[in-house]
Amino acid sequence: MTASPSAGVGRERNVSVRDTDVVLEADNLSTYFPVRTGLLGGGSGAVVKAVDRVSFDIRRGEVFGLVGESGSGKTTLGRTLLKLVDPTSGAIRYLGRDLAPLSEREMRPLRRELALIFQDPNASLNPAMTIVQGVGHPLRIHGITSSRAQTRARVAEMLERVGLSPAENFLDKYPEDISGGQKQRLVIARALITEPTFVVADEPVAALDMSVRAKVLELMLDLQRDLGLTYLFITHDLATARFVCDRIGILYLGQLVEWGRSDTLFDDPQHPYTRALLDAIPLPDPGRRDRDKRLPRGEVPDALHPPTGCRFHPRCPEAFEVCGWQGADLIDFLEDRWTTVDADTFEAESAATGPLSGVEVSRYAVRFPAADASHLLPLLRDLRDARAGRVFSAVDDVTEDRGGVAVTFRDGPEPALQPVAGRQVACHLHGVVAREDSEAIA
Amino acid sequence: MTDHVVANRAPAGGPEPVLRVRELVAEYATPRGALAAVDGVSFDLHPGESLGLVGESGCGKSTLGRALLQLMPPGGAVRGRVELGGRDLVGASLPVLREIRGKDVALVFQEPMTRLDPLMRVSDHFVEAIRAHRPGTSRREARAMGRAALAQMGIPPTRADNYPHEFSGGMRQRIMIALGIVLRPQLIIADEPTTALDVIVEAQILDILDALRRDSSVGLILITHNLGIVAETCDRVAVMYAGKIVEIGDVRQVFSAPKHPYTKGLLASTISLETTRLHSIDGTPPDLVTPPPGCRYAPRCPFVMAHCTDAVPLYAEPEPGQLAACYLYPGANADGRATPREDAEVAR
Amino acid sequence: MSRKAGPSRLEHALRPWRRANRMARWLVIAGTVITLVFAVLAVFADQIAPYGQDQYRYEVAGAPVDDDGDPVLESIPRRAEPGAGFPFGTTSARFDVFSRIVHGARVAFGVVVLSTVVAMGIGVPLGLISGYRGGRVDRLLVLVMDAVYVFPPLLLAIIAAFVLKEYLDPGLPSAAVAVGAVYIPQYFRVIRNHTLSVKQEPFVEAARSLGAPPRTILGRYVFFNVVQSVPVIFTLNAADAVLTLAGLGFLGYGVPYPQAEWGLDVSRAISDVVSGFWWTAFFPGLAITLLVTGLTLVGEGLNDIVNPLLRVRGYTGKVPARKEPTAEATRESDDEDITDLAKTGVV
Amino acid sequence: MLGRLALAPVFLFIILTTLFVLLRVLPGDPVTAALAGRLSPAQIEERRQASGLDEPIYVQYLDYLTGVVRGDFGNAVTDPRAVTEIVLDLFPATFELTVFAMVLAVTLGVVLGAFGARHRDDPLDVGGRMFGILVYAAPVFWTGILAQLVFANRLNLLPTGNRIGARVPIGDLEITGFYLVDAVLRTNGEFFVDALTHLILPGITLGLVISGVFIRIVRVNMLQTLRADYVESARARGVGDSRVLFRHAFKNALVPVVTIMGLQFALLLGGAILTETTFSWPGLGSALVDFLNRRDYAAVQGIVTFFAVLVVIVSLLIDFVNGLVDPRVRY
Repeated sequence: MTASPSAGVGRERNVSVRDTDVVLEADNLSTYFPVRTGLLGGGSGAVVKAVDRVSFDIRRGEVFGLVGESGSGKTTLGRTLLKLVDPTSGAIRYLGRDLAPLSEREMRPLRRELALIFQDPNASLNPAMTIVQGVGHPLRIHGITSSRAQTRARVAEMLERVGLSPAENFLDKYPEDISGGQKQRLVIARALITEPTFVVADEPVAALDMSVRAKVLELMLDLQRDLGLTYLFITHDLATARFVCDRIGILYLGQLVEWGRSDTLFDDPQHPYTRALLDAIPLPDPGRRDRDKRLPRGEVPDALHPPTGCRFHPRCPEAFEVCGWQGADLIDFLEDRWTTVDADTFEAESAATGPLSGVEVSRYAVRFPAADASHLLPLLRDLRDARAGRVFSAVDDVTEDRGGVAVTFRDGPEPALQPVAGRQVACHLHGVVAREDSEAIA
Repeated sequence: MTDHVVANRAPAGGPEPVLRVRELVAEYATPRGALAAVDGVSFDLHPGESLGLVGESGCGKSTLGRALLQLMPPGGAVRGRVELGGRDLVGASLPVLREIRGKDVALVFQEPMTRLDPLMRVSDHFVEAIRAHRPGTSRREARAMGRAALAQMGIPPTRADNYPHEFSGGMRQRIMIALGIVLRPQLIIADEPTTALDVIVEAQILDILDALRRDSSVGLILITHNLGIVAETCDRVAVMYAGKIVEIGDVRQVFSAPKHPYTKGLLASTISLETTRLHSIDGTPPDLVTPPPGCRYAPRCPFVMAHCTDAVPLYAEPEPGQLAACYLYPGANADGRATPREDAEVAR
Repeated sequence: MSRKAGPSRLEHALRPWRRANRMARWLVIAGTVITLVFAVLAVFADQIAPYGQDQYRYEVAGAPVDDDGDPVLESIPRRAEPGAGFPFGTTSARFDVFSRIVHGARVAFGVVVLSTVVAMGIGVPLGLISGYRGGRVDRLLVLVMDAVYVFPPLLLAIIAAFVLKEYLDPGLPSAAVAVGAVYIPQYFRVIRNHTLSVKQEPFVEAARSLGAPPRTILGRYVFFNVVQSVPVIFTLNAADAVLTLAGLGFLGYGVPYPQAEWGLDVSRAISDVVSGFWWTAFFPGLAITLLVTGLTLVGEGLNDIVNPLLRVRGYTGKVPARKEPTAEATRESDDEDITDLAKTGVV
Repeated sequence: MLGRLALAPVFLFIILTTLFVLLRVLPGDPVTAALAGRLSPAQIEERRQASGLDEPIYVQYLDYLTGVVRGDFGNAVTDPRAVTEIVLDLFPATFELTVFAMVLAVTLGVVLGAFGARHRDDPLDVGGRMFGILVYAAPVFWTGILAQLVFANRLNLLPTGNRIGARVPIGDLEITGFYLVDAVLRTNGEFFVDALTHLILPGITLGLVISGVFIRIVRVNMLQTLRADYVESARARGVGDSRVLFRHAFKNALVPVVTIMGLQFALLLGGAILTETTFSWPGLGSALVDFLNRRDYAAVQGIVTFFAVLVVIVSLLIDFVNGLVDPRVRY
């Protein structure tokens, strides 16, 4: 009855940090997961490149945002930076010291300085521990307190600090007794009780209700200021990222596609993917509902078989000749086309291609072995000449081939990050720059 | 008797509403007693109109979606009136409900990943749904209808015979919508249809829903916690709090000039690209087994007055077509009329 | 810790019980009552049973004394029908059936307890470690345990009993070890699968991120959350173990005669049945049935409580958290409950 | 559960090795065990050499493994027949009993389990559950004896033991060894009735016990699928109740149920030891007990090995069936 909306909290930005004051640096960092298919653990050799040659740095006192959709590898990257997942290659320099080669045992004392805040507060607290046990556990692990009374006092102090007051009411409860917002405060309290330097916050407010989100963000920012923390803020929500982060990196399928200061990025995005993400955000303003949105088609592809060239090219509304078109893109084009034509056209065209499951698809070619060449050949040539889809920009030739029809494609290199208007962008639209470390095409 | 609560505010001479909901109550049995997740909800929906039902977790919005179709889980009960095309669904027999479900009203859920039977081809889902309502349809015909509906949703006809696990989340949600519209229902109820999806796919699905509504005379009830989605897709919005609709009105009106303090708080706490200051609402929603007396938002409300806890406020109409159940506006306790239940509370 | 801690923790432990539905509680209560009756028989067998398990004569007050000054003992009648004095009748060897049932309870409980110690002592730690560590050791252990698991418990117990004969004298301990060996894979499987799923809970990763060493994680984060499935497997396996022991006894591989064991008593009564003396076989079999029923009721009830299959949906509805699938998260975690124990080999 | 085709050989190898250690290495050599005291030491030594028992243990192990691959399960010590022959002689009896019991158990399990799940906690569900618990809890030898007492001794309705009465000249009539099949092939009504009456008591007794387990797993799995999201969705599309129940809930519950039923079937094919003993049913189970009592480890090892092979084959079949039902498990 006495409550009132909390006073609005503004965001003071720490943009004055010196470039040299780097807390954490990822240098060409990769995390690959082998795909297990064998019975006794033998792999097929296939890997999911969850994080693929990513480099950036995080400066003292800033909030660095990692933004991406599911499957972008943002969570894995966050875990890798904390060595909760072992990197496949590259370096993680924390205050100049490379963490990558350290063993789990060697990492353990460092975990006092490196903290992780989780997305789902309901699952990240041990249901079998009381709050004082759970939040106080890091103190015991690192031998910061030596007696139960001392731990209890420290936990109580921390609970007050995160707004769980009076602490005495919470200490002996179990996590299931309190609300989601309160649980997230507990998670924050547990992460910060060892007074860390660097904190990875993985979607810390995604599971919370809108009316609580602001409170938790506010708390995180207050604590950052008071304790001098550096955050890596992982989120899929660009609106939150814009408010919270000083600098932002946009991840797509394990790679950074654009990164720089958040105001630069949001005011004038330079990568089509960043632009798409911004366009897609539903705005709480009915007056702007008819704005022009350029949505990419389809969804994030399977990370096991990422597209060649620029990984965004199959969905990109602006992709052109050099973006890395490949055989599979033509199949996607045909399937897409068939959702728009009438049933008779579909029947006719699918009869001409033969069953798509039998089509031989590779990096530079597609072959329709069961095709009716007399129909498919002119069809594909017409589509190419009409530039019916962006994929045709890279089609080299459409020929009859061993009784079927083959389509060949031109090469397209993987784009490298390049400086554009005050940030780094990996996109050929700004000039074709190939990654030097591009993998040999299989 | 309660019609004045929502009254038919549509312009005179407007079409009959597709759906007329009156004093709907949906309760669950819990070990601690009955929990009314939806507690006296009334609204109308007109053909071709889309209504956003917005609220935070636990406010009863999902239960409301299910209660409209009498799809409560075991231990749940529904009271009140849900009139669809003049027919009351509350207490309707199972065969009647079965006929309506899927044919007249389609329900699209969140979590598309688990909504399709993993052992059945996608095309068979269509055959099943179509033949449940039109027993005479041949398999061939039903499959063709399914393929057309899928194509409309951007699923290639070549994939109609695949199994659900061969599709991504976004595609499965498209399939669910295709299944919903294949019989041309008058009403689609979409319960957080994009919550489990990425932002770009979410925008794609919202485009689809929007296009559907524009193209036909189908009504849409979009249940969501995201105000942005409502602003993008809906004509009217109903804001739910603790089992009740606290404010309902035209989307532009409500978003530009919210009347109920909860709506104001909710809009202020929404983080958008323009956000420069954070706002939040203090306190937590009430326990619905023992709800607070009077206005349920009173314990959290910054504008609370002494009499707010006396009786449940009625709807006031501070602006034409915009109703708010709040004592700040004249009419919330107008002419002293109250439901018997409220009388009892006042007497106490 | 604090004074409040004790009661609050007890209250926490009892919470699932309070949330359970009436049916589940009823199952547990009914089962517990039955089981407790047998437990009392087992513990106070000497006080409750009117005669010893292989006693065939008894002292009568005021009986004449023989040359040595000992009273002359009266023989227990042979094949007496159930009635006063011998409520369940007597056997052809002049044993009191009721007394043998009471003493048999002691054997049954002894074997159940001892075999559980064996099975849990090996199965639970192996399951925990195998599930938590994963890798090659895990895969090998799973294969081996599965290989044992697909055998009928009775056949395994017989083989174990035979092998044990070379090393141990027949009797309660060897029967218990034979029965216990059978249930190792069951504990292993359930604990391992549960460990696998708990391991993927964010709170376990949280513990790692806090710098907890594996021992602490396994002990304080994983074990305490896995341990809740132990009572369910324990009671269901105990029920099965009673049947296995009876089966062993029936075939003559359990405890040696004349020790009182229900399965053995039934087998020795087969010829009685043919000649019309039904009680010598009927009561021991009934005892088995009742005890197994009691334990199963407790097990099923507990399972309903621990894994409620019908949670009220709707009012707990919350926005599901977005999860990013990583290769780690896509690995198998077959989260089975009692279906895991759903086979019977005691036939 | 055992999963994956490629795992089967590994799995079999582990079982066989375990068996070899348990039955061959631990108890010592089988000839001495079975015949010590009955034959002179010289004769025993002769028999040992004949059986290859004087070879080093690893050679015996390899012989054993290669024998299994060739379908040779070794030789019994106390029986002139090879184990493979014994198995072939006795398997039909066991198979006939198993099929009869399984049909009964599956029917009861599916009907009572599915019904119970659909009408959870109704009196009939509680009744079905209690029935399941009771039939499982009653030891099979005890119910068997009681059944014999009532139906054979008191009511004189059914025979007490064996597969066939003395009046049927089985030597002349046998073709496949499966008596009911043979009776049909011979179109011999008397033979058929006689074989069936012998089968009824052991079959029902065994079937009841197993049905207890089936009721439980069908019920639990149906409860799970009945609250599945796709079931709710189907209802929301107006799909009929029985279709939702059978086409969606039951079919999805079937995958784990088939696995367990298949495993149970395999277990029984190895011999329902107690049932066969109780009813003097001349199958693998009672033979196993006989050989154990004669300390004929060689025969026991052979029969159990046969059983292990059977389990692996059946579990492969289960995987195959599950693959047919569930498109997600395709290899």
